[in-house]
Amino acid sequence: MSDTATDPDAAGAAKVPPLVVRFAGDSGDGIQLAGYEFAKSTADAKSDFMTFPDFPAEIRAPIGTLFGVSAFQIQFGADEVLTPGDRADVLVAFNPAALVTNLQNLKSGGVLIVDDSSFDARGLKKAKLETNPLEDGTLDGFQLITVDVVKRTLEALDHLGLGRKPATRAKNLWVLGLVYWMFGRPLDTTQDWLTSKFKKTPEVAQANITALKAGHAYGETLEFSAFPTLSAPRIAKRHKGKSRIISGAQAMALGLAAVAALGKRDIVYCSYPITPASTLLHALARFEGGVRTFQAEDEIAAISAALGASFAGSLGVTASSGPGLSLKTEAMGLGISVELPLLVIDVQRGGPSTGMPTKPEQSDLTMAIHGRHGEAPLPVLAPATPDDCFWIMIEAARIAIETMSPVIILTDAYLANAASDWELPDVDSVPDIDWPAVTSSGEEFQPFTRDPETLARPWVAPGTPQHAHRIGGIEKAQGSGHISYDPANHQEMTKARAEKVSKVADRLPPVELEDGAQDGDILVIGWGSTHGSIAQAAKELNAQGKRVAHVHLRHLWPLPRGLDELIKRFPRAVTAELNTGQLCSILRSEYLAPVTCISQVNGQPFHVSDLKSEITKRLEAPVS
Amino acid sequence: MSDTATDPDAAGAAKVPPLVVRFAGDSGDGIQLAGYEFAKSTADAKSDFMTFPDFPAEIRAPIGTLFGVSAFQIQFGADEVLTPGDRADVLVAFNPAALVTNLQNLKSGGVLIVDDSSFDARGLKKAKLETNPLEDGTLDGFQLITVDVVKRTLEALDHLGLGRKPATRAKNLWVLGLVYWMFGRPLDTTQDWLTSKFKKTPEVAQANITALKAGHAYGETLEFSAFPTLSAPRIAKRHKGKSRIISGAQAMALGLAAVAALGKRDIVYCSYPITPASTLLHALARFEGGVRTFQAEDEIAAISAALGASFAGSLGVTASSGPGLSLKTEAMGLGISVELPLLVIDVQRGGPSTGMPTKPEQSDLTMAIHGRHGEAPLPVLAPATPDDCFWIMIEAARIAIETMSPVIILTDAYLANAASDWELPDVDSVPDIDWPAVTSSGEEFQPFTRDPETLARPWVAPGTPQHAHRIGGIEKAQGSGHISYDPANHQEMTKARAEKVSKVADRLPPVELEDGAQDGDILVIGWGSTHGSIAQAAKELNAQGKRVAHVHLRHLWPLPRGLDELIKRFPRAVTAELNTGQLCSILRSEYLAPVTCISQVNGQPFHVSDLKSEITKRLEAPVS
Amino acid sequence: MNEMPVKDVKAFTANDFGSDQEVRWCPGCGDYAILKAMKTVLADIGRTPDDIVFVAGIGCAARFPYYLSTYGFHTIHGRAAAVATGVKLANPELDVWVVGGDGDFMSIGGNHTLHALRRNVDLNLLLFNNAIYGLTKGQYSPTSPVGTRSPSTPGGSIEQPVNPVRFALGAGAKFVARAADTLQTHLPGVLKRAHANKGASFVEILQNCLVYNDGAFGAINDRSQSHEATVRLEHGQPMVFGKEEDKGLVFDKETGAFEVVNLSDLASKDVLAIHDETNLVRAQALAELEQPGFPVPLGVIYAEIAAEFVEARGFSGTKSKWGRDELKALL
Amino acid sequence: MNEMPVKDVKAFTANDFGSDQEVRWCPGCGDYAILKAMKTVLADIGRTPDDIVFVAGIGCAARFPYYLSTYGFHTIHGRAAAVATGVKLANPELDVWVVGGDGDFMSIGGNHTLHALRRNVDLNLLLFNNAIYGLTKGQYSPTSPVGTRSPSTPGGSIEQPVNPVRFALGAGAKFVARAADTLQTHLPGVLKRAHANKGASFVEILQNCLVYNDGAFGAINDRSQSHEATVRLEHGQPMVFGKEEDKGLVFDKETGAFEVVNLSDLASKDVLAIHDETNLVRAQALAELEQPGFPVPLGVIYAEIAAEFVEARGFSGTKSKWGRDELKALL
Ligand SMILES: Cc1ncc(C[n+]2csc(CCOP(=O)(O)OP(=O)(O)O)c2C)c(N)n1
Ligand SMILES: Cc1ncc(C[n+]2csc(CCOP(=O)(O)OP(=O)(O)O)c2C)c(N)n1
Ligand code: SF4
Ligand code: SF4
Ligand SMILES: [Mg+2]
Ligand SMILES: [Mg+2]
Repeated sequence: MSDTATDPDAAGAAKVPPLVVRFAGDSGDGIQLAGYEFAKSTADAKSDFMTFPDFPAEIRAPIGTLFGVSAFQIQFGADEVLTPGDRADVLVAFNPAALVTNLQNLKSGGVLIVDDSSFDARGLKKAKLETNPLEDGTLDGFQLITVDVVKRTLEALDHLGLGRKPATRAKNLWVLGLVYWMFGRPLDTTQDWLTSKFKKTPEVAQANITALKAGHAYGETLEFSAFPTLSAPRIAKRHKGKSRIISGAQAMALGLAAVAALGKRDIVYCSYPITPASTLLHALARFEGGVRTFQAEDEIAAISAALGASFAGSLGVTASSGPGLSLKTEAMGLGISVELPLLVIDVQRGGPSTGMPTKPEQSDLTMAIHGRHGEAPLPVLAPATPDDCFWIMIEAARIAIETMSPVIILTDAYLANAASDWELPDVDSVPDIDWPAVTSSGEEFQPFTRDPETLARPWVAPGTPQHAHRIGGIEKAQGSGHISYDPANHQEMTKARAEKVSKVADRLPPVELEDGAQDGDILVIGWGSTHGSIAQAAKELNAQGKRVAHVHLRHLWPLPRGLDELIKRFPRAVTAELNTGQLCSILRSEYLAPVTCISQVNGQPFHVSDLKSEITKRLEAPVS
Repeated sequence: MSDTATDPDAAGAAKVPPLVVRFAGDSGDGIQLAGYEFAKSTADAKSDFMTFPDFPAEIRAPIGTLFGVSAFQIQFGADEVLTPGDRADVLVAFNPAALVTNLQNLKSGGVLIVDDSSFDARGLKKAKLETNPLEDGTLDGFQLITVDVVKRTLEALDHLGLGRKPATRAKNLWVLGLVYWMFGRPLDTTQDWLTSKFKKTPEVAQANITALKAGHAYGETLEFSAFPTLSAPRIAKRHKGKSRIISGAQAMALGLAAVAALGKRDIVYCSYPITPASTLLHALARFEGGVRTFQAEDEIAAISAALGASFAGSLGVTASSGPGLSLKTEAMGLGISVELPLLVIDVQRGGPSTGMPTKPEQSDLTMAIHGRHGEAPLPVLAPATPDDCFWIMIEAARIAIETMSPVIILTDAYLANAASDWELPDVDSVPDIDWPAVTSSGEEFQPFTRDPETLARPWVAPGTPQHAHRIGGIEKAQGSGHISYDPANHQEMTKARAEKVSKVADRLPPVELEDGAQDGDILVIGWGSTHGSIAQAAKELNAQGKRVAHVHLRHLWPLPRGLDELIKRFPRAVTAELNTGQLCSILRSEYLAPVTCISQVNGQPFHVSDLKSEITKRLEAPVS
Repeated sequence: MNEMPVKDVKAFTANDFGSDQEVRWCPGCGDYAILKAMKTVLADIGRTPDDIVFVAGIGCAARFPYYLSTYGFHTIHGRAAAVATGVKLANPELDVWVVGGDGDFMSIGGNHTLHALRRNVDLNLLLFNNAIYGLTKGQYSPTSPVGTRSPSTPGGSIEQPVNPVRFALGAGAKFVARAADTLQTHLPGVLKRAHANKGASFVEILQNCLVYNDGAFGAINDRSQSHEATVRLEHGQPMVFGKEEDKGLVFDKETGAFEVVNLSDLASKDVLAIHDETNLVRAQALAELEQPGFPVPLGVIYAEIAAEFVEARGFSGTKSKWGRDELKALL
Repeated sequence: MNEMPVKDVKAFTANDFGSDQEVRWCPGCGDYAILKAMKTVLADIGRTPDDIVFVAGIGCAARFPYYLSTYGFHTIHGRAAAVATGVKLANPELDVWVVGGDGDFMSIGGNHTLHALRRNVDLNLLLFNNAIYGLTKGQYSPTSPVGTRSPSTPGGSIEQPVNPVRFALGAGAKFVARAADTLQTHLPGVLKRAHANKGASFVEILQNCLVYNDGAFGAINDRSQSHEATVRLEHGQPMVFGKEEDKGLVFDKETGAFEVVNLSDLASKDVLAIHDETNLVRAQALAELEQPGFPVPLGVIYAEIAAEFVEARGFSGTKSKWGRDELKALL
C-alpha cells in the first residue's frame, strides 16, 4: 500500500493506488536507461507519472562503492501524480552498495528484487558491510526476490557467443524484462527502441532483446502474492493530447527556444558549466537556431556577455547554480542600474559554498531578492513543476522586456531533473513577444525617460539610426541619463527603480489558492519545486477530513497582490521550504503576519508523509 | 544662531551655541588643508568638534567647474558635538562654482565670505551662471563679505618676489588668517606647522605665514556685528585626555594595528583599491609592522588571500565598498563553510552598481546579512562613530576568532571621512586577543568537533605537528570534516552554523538605550554612521519637551538580546536609515513589530533638522 | 525596433564624433590626446556613429565612451571585454571598441582580456596604460615598474610588472600593437590597422597620467625625444630609429635577442633586422625591448590572419531564423 | 597555538603521505599516476607533512589535497592561487603546492594564475591539463583543441585554445615546465625542480581523462611511444629525441623557430640546438612546438632566478614584531 494515498476510497481518489518503483545500482549498470524505458512504457500504459533520477556526485566512482550508486525512481497512477513518491513499493538493487544505500527508500513490506551476483566478500567489503544482508535478517520485513542476474543473463545469451563482458552489460535489460512482467507491461516499445538504437550493431540489439525477453520469461516461474496489485491497470483520468517525457531542464530549454520564436530574435545564452545547471547549456547547444550559446570563461564573463547582448538588442540569458549566482552579483547590479532586460536562471543546490552540488535546496531566495549592494530590486520568479519550467521562461522574458530589468528565475536540482509526461503546448495560442518599437521624436534621444505606466525606459540597440546614447553604472539623471550626483535625483531614481519592479505585480493576476480547499484551518505557502509534495500532502490531508489550503507562489518578488489578505484569512499560515525559512521571513516582514515555517535542509525534496505529519502538528497547536 | 541647538537654554544645553563653518573652493585651492588647520586650532581652543570633507568625485576636474568643487565642514561647541552640522553659520567660497554649489549649505542670515577674484565672465560661465550672484540679489539674505583674496595675497607677498603663481597658492592661508581673526584664534599652531612642514623650502613657509598674517590683519579692518558670537569661547565640558584628530578610516587602521598588537600576531590585510575604502589600505601600508598589506589583482583575490592567511593562522582582513563586496560573495560563503575567522570591511557608498562612489549610503545591510547563496549566516557589526571604528575592529576580531566565522563590518563614506578629536585609548586596560591553544589528544585530529559553548571548531594552522587535516567547501561531516552528502548531517551542520552565529548575542551585553530619554512616545532605532545625527535630533527634541528615545545597534546580526522587548515597550518604533528601510524590514520579520522607517537615499548624511521634523511627524500620527 | 529611421549616410567629421558631455579628465591628461586621435580615426573609417559601440570598464580611461557621440556602455571594472563579446554575439555587424586602463584590462580584467584575445573576437581592445590606478588616486598597478612609490606602496613596489605586449602574445593574440598618446602622427595609423583587422586587435597605448605618474614613459611620449626612445615598426622594413635615423636593431642569431647598433658602424644596412609582423617568435623578442638600453617598439608588433570567433559560429544580425514553425518542429 | 607538540623528525616514506580518504577519481584516471609521483617526491623532499600545504580549486584534479596526509584546503573554483598567496603571506615558512585543472587554472582562474606568476610568489603551481572539464561531465575547456566535440559543443568547438606554457611565459613566469602523468621516471624530477625553485613554479602536467577525453595527448603519455612524440629537455644538453635518440632539433636562425632533423643526416651533432633554460626567447619558441610535426618539449622549459614576492616584502613566520609598546607609539 502506498502511503502517498492512504485512503484510496476517500474523496474520489482512485481505487487502485499509485505505485512507486525504484531502480538502484552502480553508475555503470545502466540504471538510468532502464528507468527511462520503464517511464516510456508507463506513458504507453496511459498512467500519469513523475520520475526522478538520483545520480552520484562522482563522475565514475570505482565499481561497487557506496558513493558510486545511481538510482531512478518513478511514481505512477490513475490519479494525477505530483511527485516521484516518497518510498518505493518495489526496489530493484543491483549490488550490495545499492541495497545498503537505498533500503531506506523501500516501504516496509515492499517488494525487493536483488541481483545477488556480487554479494561475495569483495562486494560486501566495498559496501562496508560486515555481514551479508541477504542472510543476516536485515531484509526480514520485505518481500524478497533474489536472482543471480548476471548468471541468468549469461545463460540466456550463451548461444550468441558474445563473451562475458558484453553479455553481462545486458543485465539491466534482463531486470527490466522481469519488472515488465511484474507490471504486466508489453515489451514492444523497448524492443523497437533497441532495434533502432543499435541499427548499426544488430548483434547488440539482439543481445539486449534476448536478455529483456529472458527476464520476462523468468517472471513466469515466480509465484508471488503481490503481483495482481502491481499489474492492475492505472489509466489516467486526465486525457493527455500529444505528449513527451520531459524534465524541468528540457522544458526550460524549450521555453527559451519559444522566446526566440515568439520574439523572432535569437536569444544569447551565456553560461559557465556548473552542476546542476549545465544540462540546460547542453540542451540549448543542440538546437539549430534561435539560441546563440556561449560557454564563457567564468560566470562573471557569462553574465557580462549576456548583458552586452541585451545592450545590443537581443535578450541575454545566463544560468548557473549558487556559487555562480554569487559571482554574478556585481554584474546584476549593473543590469539593474542601466535598466536592461536580462534573464538570470539559478538552479539551486545544497549550500553554502560548494555544498552538495547534486542535491536540491531552496536556499538562494533571500539572496535573489536582497543579495546585491545598494538598493537593487529586481523581479524573482520560480516555476512550480517541470511543465511550468517551459511557461515561466516566456513569462520571465516578457517581464524583463516590459520592465527593462534583470529577472531571476529560481529552480533547483530536483525540478531540473524530475520528469513527467508533458502535454505539448498549443504554440499558436501564445501571443508574440514584442520587442519595443523605436520612434524618433526628432529631438535628442533621452534613454532614461520612463513609460508612465510601467516606468520602463526605452530599449534602443546600437545600429538604430539617430539614437546613439551612452549608459553606465554611475547614477544618472532621470531623462537624459547623464552622470548625476544630484541628491534629489538619486532619491528619485532609487524610488523609480523600486516602483518599476513593484508595478510588475499590477500586471499579474491576483494570487489564487491551488485546487482543493478554498478555506480551512491552515494555509500552507510554498514556492518552486515543492509544489507536488505540498499539493499531494494537502490533498491527502483533506481526504482525511482536515482543512488544509495551499497557495503556491510563482512570483516571489514582487509578491502577488492579494497575498496579504489571503494569509490573514486563515487562522494559521505556514510556509514549507527547503531552507531555514527564507520566504517565511519575507512574508513576516512584508505583512507582519505570524507566519511560521516547515523547514527542511537535508538536500532532499520533501517526503509527502513528512509534510503531512508536520502540517498535522501545526493544526493541533493552538492559534497564536 | 545654529539651528542644531535651537534653544540653548533648555535642558542644560550650553549658553553659547555650537557653530558650523564651511570652506568651499576648487580642488586645487587647498580647502582640505585650510579646514584641517582650522580643526587643529579648534582642538587647541578646547572645543568639542566634528569635521567632514566633501571631495569631488573627479580626480582633478578643470579649474572652476561645478564638479571640481571641494568642501570641508566643521561644527564645534562646548557641548558634545555629534555631527559636522547641517548648515553652516559661516561659509567661505573661493570661486563662483563653490558659491553656487554650497550656498544651500549656508543658514539664512549666515556669514558669507567670498573671494571675488574669479567672478568675471569666464568664472561665471564655468559655474554655468548667467548673472553674477554678487550683484543679482541672490545673496540678499546673508551677511556678505567680499574680498579679492588673490589681489590681497599678491600684495602681501609682493616683497618676497615669488612670482604670481606660487604666491597665489598661499591664498588659502590668507583666508584662514581672516577666519582665525573672526573666531579670535591665535595663529601659532598653524605657523609652527608651516615652519616644520616647509623646513626644506623656508621661502614657501615664509610666504604662507605672511599670507596667514595678512589675512588676519585684514580682519581688523572689518566691522561686523556677528563677530562677538563667533569668537565667544566654547570650552568643552568633557575633559579629554591626550587626544588626536582622527577620521573613521584612521581609527579603523589603528584598530587593526591594535588587533595585531593584542594578539601578538601580524594580521594580513588584502584589498583591491576602491573609493571610499582605499584610505584604509593607504593608512595600513604606512605602518611598519603588525599589518602585512597585500594589494591583490581584484576583490576576489583579496578575500581569497585573506582566507588563505586565516587558514595559515593569521587573521585575514579584507575591505572594499559595495561593488567589491558583491564580488566577495562567493568566497565569503567558503569562509562560512570551512569555518575560518575573517574580517570583511564594507565602506558603503551610494548604489546600485558603481552608483555614487564618494557618497555615503547604508544600503548594503540586507546584502551583508542575506547576500550569499545557501544558508550562510555570519555576524554583522557596524561602528557608530569615528571613535567606535577603533573599538569595533578589536571586537570584530574577537568575535571572528571565538566564533570561527567571517564577520562583516559595515561602515560608510561618511564615517570613513568624518573626523573628531579622539581621546587616546588606555591600551593597557585592553585584554589580550588570544589565539586558541592547540592540544594534541593523541587521537586523529578532528577539525570539525565543536566547542560545546560557542560551537566553534578548533583553529589549527599548517605547521602544527600531528594535526595535518584537510578542509573544503563541500559539505562535511560533523567531527571528522570528511566530505559528506548524508542528509541528516547536512541538516545538523546547517543548524550548527546558524546557532554558532546566533550564540554571539549571548556573549554580548544586552541592548541599551542611548543616553537621554529612557522611555517615551517613540523609539528611534539607528545603526552605523547615523549615530550622531539621530542622537543630536533626539537631544534637541527632548529639550523641546518631546519624549524621544534612541537605540543604536552596533550588532546587526545576530540582533542583540532584549531588542524585541525594548521595541515593544514603546508605542511607536521607527528606524532612521540611509536606505529604503533595510533594518526596518529585518526587525519586522524578526519581531513582528510594526516598525516603520525614516528613509533617505540621496547620498547625504541625515540633516538633524530633517530628522527632527520627520520624528515630530511620526509623533503626531496616531499609534497604530 | 520595428520603425527604424532611415540611416543617414553623410560623411562624418572628427568633430561629429564628439559628445556634449563635459570631459572630466584632469587638464593635461594623456587621455585627451587619445580621444583626439580616435575622433579622427572614426571619421576616416566611414561608418556612422550609429553602428559604432564603445564599451569600457571603470577608471579614468574607461570614461572614454561618454565623450564620443557613438553608442557607449560604461560597465563595471574589468568586465568590458566580456560585455563586448556579448555585444558581438548579439549583433556581429557592429563596430565594437573596448577601452580600459591597466587596472581594468590587466588587473581585475586580466582573464577576460586573455579569453577575448585567444577566442579572437572581433573587438578593438585599447589598453590605456599609465602604469597607475588613476581614478582611485594613484595606487601602483600591475604595469608599474618595481620601486613605484604610491599610497599603497609608500616604500616602493616590489612586484614584477606584467608586460602587456608579452602577455597578449602569450594569450595567443593575433594582432598586437603599441602606440603612445601624444604621437598624433603615429597613433591614428595604429588604430586604423587595429580596426582593419578582423578579430581581436590589442593595442597598448602608453598614456601619461599627469597627476599620479607623470613622466612614467620618459622620452617615449615626449614628442621631441620620442624618436630616440622608440623604434617605429613597419612590416618588411629594417628596424631603424633615432631622430637622425642613425641607429638600428640587429637580431642576435645565437641568443635570439635584439641588439642596438649605430648605423655608422655598419658596413651594410643589410644586417639590420627586418620587421616581419607575422613572425611570433620575433614579436616575442620585440616585446622584451625596454628603456633604457633599447628603443621601445611602437606600431604593429604582430599580426596573423585567423578565424574570427563570432563569424566561425555562423552568427549574423540580430534577427532569428527561428519562428513558430521551427518551434513546433522542436516540440 | 601555545602548546605545540614537538615536531616528529623521522623520515617519511611515500606511503606516509597517503590519506585515509577514499579516492573518488574514475578508475584509470591519469590523476592517480600524478598522485603516486607526488607521494614519492614529498618523501624525497624531506619535510614533514605538517609543514606542507596543498591548496586546490574545484574539479577532479582539485580533489588532490584530500588524498594526501598534509594540510589541505579545497577551496572554490579558480581561486586556489589567490588563497595560496595568502597562505604564504601569513607564513612564508610553509611549503605550498597549488593544484588545479585546466578549467580551474586557465578558465575561471586565469587571472590569479597570471598574477601569482608575475609576482613570483613561492608556490608550486601544478596544472593538470586534460583539455576538458572533467568534474562537470565533459564540456570543452580553454585548452581543448579546435573541433572538440563536447556536450556544450556538439558540432565541435571553434575556439583557439590557450597554450599554457606560452601563457605562463607571457605572464612573466620565472619557472615553466611540462610533464605527463604516466611518465613516472620523468615527472618526479620535474616536480622536484619546481619545488627547488624559490618563486612561482609553473608545471603543466598533461593528464589523461579516461572518461571524457581519452587519448587527448596521443602518444605523449603512452609510455611505449612517448619518446617519439616528446623531447626531454636538459639544460646544457643538445635537444635529441626518439626511442633510438635518432632525431634532434635545430634552431633556424632566420625565422627563430625550431626544425626537426634526423641525426643520421647530420655531419656533426654540433649543429643541434642546446637547451638553455635561461633564455626566454628560446623558451617561447619551444612553447610553440606541437604534435604532429614536432616533438612536445617536456622538462624545465624556462628557469630564471628572480626576487620572490613574500621574501622581498620582508615577511617571515606568523608572529608579530608588534606589541603593546609599538601600539602605544603609534597612537
Ligand atoms: C569592482 C571594483 N573594484 C574596484 C573599483 C575601483 N576602481 C575604479 S577604477 C580602478 C582602477 C583604475 O585604474 P586603471 O584601470 O589603470 O584606469 P585609470 O584610472 O588609470 O585610467 C579601480 C581600482 C571599482 N570601481 N569596482
Ligand atoms: C564558481 C563555480 N563555477 C563552476 C563550477 C563548476 N565546476 C566545477 S569543476 C569545473 C571545471 C572542471 O574542469 P577542470 O578545472 O579542467 O578540472 P578537471 O575536472 O578536468 O580535473 C567546473 C566548471 C564551480 N564549482 N564553481
Ligand atoms: S588621474 Fe591621471 S589618468 Fe586620471 S584623468 Fe587625471 S591625469 Fe588622467
Ligand atoms: S572525469 Fe576524467 S579527469 Fe575526472 S576523475 Fe574521471 S577520468 Fe579523471
Ligand atoms: Mg591606469
Ligand atoms: Mg580539466
